[in-house]
Amino acid sequence: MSLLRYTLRRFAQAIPVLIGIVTITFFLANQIPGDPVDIMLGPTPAQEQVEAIRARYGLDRPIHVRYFAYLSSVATGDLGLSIYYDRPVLEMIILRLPVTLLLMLSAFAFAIITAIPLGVISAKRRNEPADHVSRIISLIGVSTPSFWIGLVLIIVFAFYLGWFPARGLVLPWADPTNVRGAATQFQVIRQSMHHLFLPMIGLGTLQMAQITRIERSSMVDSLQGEYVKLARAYGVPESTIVRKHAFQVAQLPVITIIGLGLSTALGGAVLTETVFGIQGMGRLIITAINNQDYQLIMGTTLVFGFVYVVGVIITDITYSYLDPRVTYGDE
Amino acid sequence: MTEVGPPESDPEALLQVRDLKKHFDNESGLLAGVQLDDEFPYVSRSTSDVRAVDGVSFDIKEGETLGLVGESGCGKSTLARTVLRLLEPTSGSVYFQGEDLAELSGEPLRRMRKDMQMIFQDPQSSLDPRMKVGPIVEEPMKAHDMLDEEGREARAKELLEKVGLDPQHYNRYPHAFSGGQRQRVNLARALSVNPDFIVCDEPVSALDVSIQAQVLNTMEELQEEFDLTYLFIAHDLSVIRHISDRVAVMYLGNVVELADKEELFENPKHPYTRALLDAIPVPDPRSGGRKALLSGDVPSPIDPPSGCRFRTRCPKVIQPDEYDMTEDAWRNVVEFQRAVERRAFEETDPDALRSRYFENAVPSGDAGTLLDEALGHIERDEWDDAEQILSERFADQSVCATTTPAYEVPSDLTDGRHYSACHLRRDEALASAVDEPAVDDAARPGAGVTEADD
Amino acid sequence: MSVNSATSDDDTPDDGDESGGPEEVEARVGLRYTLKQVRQDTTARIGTYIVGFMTFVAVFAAFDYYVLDYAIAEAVLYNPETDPENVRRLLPPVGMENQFGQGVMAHPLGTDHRGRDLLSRTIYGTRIAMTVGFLATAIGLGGGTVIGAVSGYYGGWIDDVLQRVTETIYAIPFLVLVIAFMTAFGRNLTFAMIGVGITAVPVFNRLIRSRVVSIREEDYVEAARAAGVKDRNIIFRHIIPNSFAPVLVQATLQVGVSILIVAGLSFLGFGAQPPTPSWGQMLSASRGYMLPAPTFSIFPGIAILITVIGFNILGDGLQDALDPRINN
Amino acid sequence: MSEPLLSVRDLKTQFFTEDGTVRAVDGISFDVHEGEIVGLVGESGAGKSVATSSILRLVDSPGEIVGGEIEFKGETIFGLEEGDDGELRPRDEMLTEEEMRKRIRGREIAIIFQDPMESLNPVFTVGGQLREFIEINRDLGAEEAKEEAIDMLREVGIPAPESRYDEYPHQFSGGMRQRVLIAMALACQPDLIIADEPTTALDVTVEGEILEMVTELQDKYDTSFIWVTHDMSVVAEICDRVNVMYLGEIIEQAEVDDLFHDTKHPYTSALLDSMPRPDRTVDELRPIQGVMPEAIDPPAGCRFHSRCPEAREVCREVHPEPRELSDEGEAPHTAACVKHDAFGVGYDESPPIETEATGGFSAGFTETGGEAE
Repeated sequence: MSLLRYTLRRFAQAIPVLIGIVTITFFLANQIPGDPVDIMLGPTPAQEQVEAIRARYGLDRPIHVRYFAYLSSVATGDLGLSIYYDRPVLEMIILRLPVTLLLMLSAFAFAIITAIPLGVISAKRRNEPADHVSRIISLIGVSTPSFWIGLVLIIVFAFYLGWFPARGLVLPWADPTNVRGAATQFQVIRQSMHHLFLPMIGLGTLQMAQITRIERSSMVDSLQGEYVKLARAYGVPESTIVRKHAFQVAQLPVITIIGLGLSTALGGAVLTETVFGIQGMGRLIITAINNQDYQLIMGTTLVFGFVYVVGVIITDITYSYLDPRVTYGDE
Repeated sequence: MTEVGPPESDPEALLQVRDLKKHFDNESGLLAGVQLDDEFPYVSRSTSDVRAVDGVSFDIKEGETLGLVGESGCGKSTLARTVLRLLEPTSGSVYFQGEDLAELSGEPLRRMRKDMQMIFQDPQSSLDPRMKVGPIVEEPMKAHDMLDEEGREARAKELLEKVGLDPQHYNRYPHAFSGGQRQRVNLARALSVNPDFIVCDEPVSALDVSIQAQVLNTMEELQEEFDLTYLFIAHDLSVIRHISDRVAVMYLGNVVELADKEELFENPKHPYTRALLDAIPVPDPRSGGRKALLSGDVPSPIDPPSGCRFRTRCPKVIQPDEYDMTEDAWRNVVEFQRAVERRAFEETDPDALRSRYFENAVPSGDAGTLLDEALGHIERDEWDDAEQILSERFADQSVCATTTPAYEVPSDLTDGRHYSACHLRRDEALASAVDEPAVDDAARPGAGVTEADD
Repeated sequence: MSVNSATSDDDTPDDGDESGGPEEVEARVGLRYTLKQVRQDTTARIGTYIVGFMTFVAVFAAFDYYVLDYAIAEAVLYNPETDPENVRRLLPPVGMENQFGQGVMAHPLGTDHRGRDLLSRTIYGTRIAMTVGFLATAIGLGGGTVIGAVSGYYGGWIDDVLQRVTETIYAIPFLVLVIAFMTAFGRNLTFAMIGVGITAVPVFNRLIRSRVVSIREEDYVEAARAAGVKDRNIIFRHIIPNSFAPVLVQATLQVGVSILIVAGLSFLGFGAQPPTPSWGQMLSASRGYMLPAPTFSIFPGIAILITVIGFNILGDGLQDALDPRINN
Repeated sequence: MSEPLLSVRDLKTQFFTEDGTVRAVDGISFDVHEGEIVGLVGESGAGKSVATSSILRLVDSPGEIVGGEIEFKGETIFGLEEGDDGELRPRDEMLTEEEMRKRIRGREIAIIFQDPMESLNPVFTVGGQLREFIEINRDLGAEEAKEEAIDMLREVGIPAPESRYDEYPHQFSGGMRQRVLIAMALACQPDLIIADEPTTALDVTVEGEILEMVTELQDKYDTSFIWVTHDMSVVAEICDRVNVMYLGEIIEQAEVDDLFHDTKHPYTSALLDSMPRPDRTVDELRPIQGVMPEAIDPPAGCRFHSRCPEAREVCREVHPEPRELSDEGEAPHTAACVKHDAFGVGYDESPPIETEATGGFSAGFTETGGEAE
């Protein structure tokens, strides 16, 4: 089977999961005590006003009717109206999603770029000082709450050293005229990176630590492989063995961990956005919850799930690309 | 329907296996294997079943050892597990003490297990590392409510001694024992419920030679003492020759030959048995080494060859009746056909190929014309066409491809019966179970039904 | 690495264990063995000390709170105004100085924005974190074990359905799921705990199911089946005991993860509600005072760090200590 | 006889473990001449594999070569001398790690491992792996190396080598992978190939094909082999000379025919007697009693005395070094057993040991179990 068909098949397999997410979020959202309409209209609304609003948002229908209606509208890409913002949910998400994706991507980039060398060195120099240092870093990394790292980074780098801004984010593709202190696109990008740096480390540290740990143990296993012994016996230089023979096999579990780490990182994004005052998906869902905005809660949760599913499919495809033993016909 | 197995039937036998089949579904899941077709009914389930055991019949008499030998992947371990009903057979029957195990399940089946036990290949993994040796040996007794606690302990200790261990090791964990000793614990466990029948799945192949001999000797002594019946599976013909009374040879899910030990080893009547025997190394530098080795790989059990399964590698495939080639010319055609199938050469020039493959004898007449056609295809680099002509017009026309062989032949050396699944024996056969040409396996009504049930 | 695997890795696997020296006659599995291995493994020991210390602190805090001096504790923790002496907001730790004043012995780590003692609150935070960590893990372990074991042992459509469901739960990011869950059912510590427990279900389900599936294929399970041992006995005597080690390791690590998630929830305002002293909520409160009183943000964070490190070290140590590849 | 290609003298390799020092290889000496297949045979734990990895100086930690000399074509692969302070140190002419890698491994001495399933890297194509080794060890460019690789694959009997060159190891059967490993060894054109149980994991028919192919190619390239195996039948079929190892020592060394038909060490004969035969029915096997003791604490005296049917009291005390036992003009045949007159330690007068080995089968096992107590 070709890569394309494999990809389509993986997406097809993800459909039940996505339906499951819709179901879970729908029923959780409907379980929420109180009524959004009450919040909207204050404590003593006029009865007909309430009914009009309820009809407008479809809240007057029985729950199972609303469930299937929601399911079918989701299938057509319609996520409903946000009561709080009074705009289509999809519009809000399109506005906020790029921010979170940018944060996630930079965090993973940071995590992967630092973790792989750390893990490889650690495995190669097992039980030597370099290994101990790397292991302690990763141990602290997996044990520290990401929002606290954010707080400490702000205290040190923003307040004391003043190197980076403490709050907000500038999108690199923003129009220079809308960005204070930037005249050209290049300056916008620089500002963006400047803003991104601390949140990236705050969110990426946990991933970095996890990837380092798995990279190390995976490399240790791979370096003990029979094929490494064979390469040594054929005079392959040790550096080539580490870079090529042992390395590629060792990346397979690493990819799996990156895929699983997406879930933690998406949750972490909610915290990081809160700490750094970034208006992304994380803040959106908190706002939605605080205002009991049903449609927005469901929409954002669904998109979080969707991003995770897409991420996992991407890692699966990467895996199948790296490991010839995965045939596209199998799962 | 053809009985694909030895046509013998001994109602006195302890165990009777009849046309036993075990197919594994290659894919799993709700929609696995569903394919869209162009024609009605548009959806079909592909049969990617692995035919691990495909129509095996044999008897085991009380007190004897039946050796079952074959190369890795021939289905012997699956057969063992299916006979013991650890796997559910796809079809066929296993009669043990008058009951068809294939029909049993649940509690009645569990109770039957008291009389049939199994010894596994890997002495490392066949003992629970968490349990002490004593409780391991007692576990089957407990499962069948034998004796009381004290009685079981006493019996476990007695058995440990019987198999050559110190009864004081009752309280030790398996990891404190060597491989050979662990295999003895396995023996003690199997014996604890006083079974009649034990299936031994490669019990000594993980052991060093010197330890192998110790365990084999113990097994023989125990057989005598407890009047045991063994189904002994091994890939090592030397071990089989040592321990068996009768021997069955398996190839690709079928038993191809079954005879008394001496008869089988000294007077093999199937080319595969012959090849296997020739391939065994002899621990003697003066023996002159091995001869006439097989070429090619074992075909896939998903789509095994029609007729005789060994025909794609057999050095003695029978010439189709429609041709009248000399024996040499036919052998050359067969060799050439296999070479084309494996794409074993790159040469495309017909003359060069002729001199390489048909040096001593060239087929004439119809066969010659077909060969010319095939060579022509090769010259034009149309390998698939050449392969098609050669297999469809030659290989697939042989009786070996059209009819599934099953013959009983006279035993020359012993009184026992001799079964051989080879058409070369059709003239000397005492009886045969071949009464209709084997249709394409997949199209068999029986096979279709069972797959649909999965 | 054992002696034998070093000398004979070329050979048949039969006598890999002949090195089982004279004294090693006990099982290489089980609780007693685990304890022994932990004693021998340095990292596992350090982890045990940290976890033990934190547990002690948590228990002691509870003891103190309920038994010793309810009134004082109440004052220090919740309501400083009852004791005007103590209303000194945002004091730094002893020996330091900030714009609000100088550190005093009475408040070794300083005070918070309402003048409550940081040390006391941090210690009380331990109690909440540990309780929630253990209980959430227990919920996850319980749910995951049942689902994983049923799924793994029976297979077929039961397996398919259960796995799809847990997959779906896993697909919603933990924190988002718990927040949605708490919004639906109630914003308090109990639901935080249950929510975090639910997110741990897929983790244990996955682990237990894969253990069950692999152990089910082990020869000794097949041997037990061949001997006619009942299914139930196979599960209880062979499968569950042999899954012990990896589950113990995962559970240890999961306590740490749960503590982190609950801290995050409290930070967002979804965990313990003020004035209950939880670490996450303290950090959340500290955000307004990062510039004038940074130490307010530091100590609760360090408490989380040390506790979670303790569980992680213990988990890693257990993993090494119980790894069959090292000990076999 | 000409200068040997490889000469191993008194080689000792030990593993330093928590439980003590394992003397995995304990003073073995043997030669390999040009064009010869020399067998190294023994049971699990005899130290065969450690011996071969010592030759390439690829012993993994915590193992270490602690003594002896390995000479290959006049170069010192391993050799110690006493320094000024009495400490042993590597001799000056001993090859450095760098020289071992660049000049010896692969280029002069190649190795074939036992497990064809694990030895090939699963994520690279078979051809790519073969080509890399050829490039490194024969100084060929990528293109030439690829051609050479394809030729070699054809040589070892892999059908359609051009297309299989780009396939991955999992697409090959076990026998085919073992052929690839053999192609790797031969393609580097070394003078010596160490084959470490290369056919143990294979079916007899496949083993037969591979042994036949190796014999042919060995004639063609005139490469020397060290063939490590536990299988006496393979030894009989392929080897010219044989070294029998027991517990870290070589206890008998002879030409293959002499070893089988003029056996001089009780262990060798016991090993031969314990095997079931494919060519005739043996009524009762005569196993060797007990199990091989630990290399961490080998028995005093002759290491085989605890299992030897011919053991006498003297065997407990005297540790025999291998001695030349062949007559004048015969091929050399050494064995380390004091029952031969050449040792002159009073074997004949010594009383037989009342060993477990003589006391029936069950006692033999309880004894070995007891040892572990």
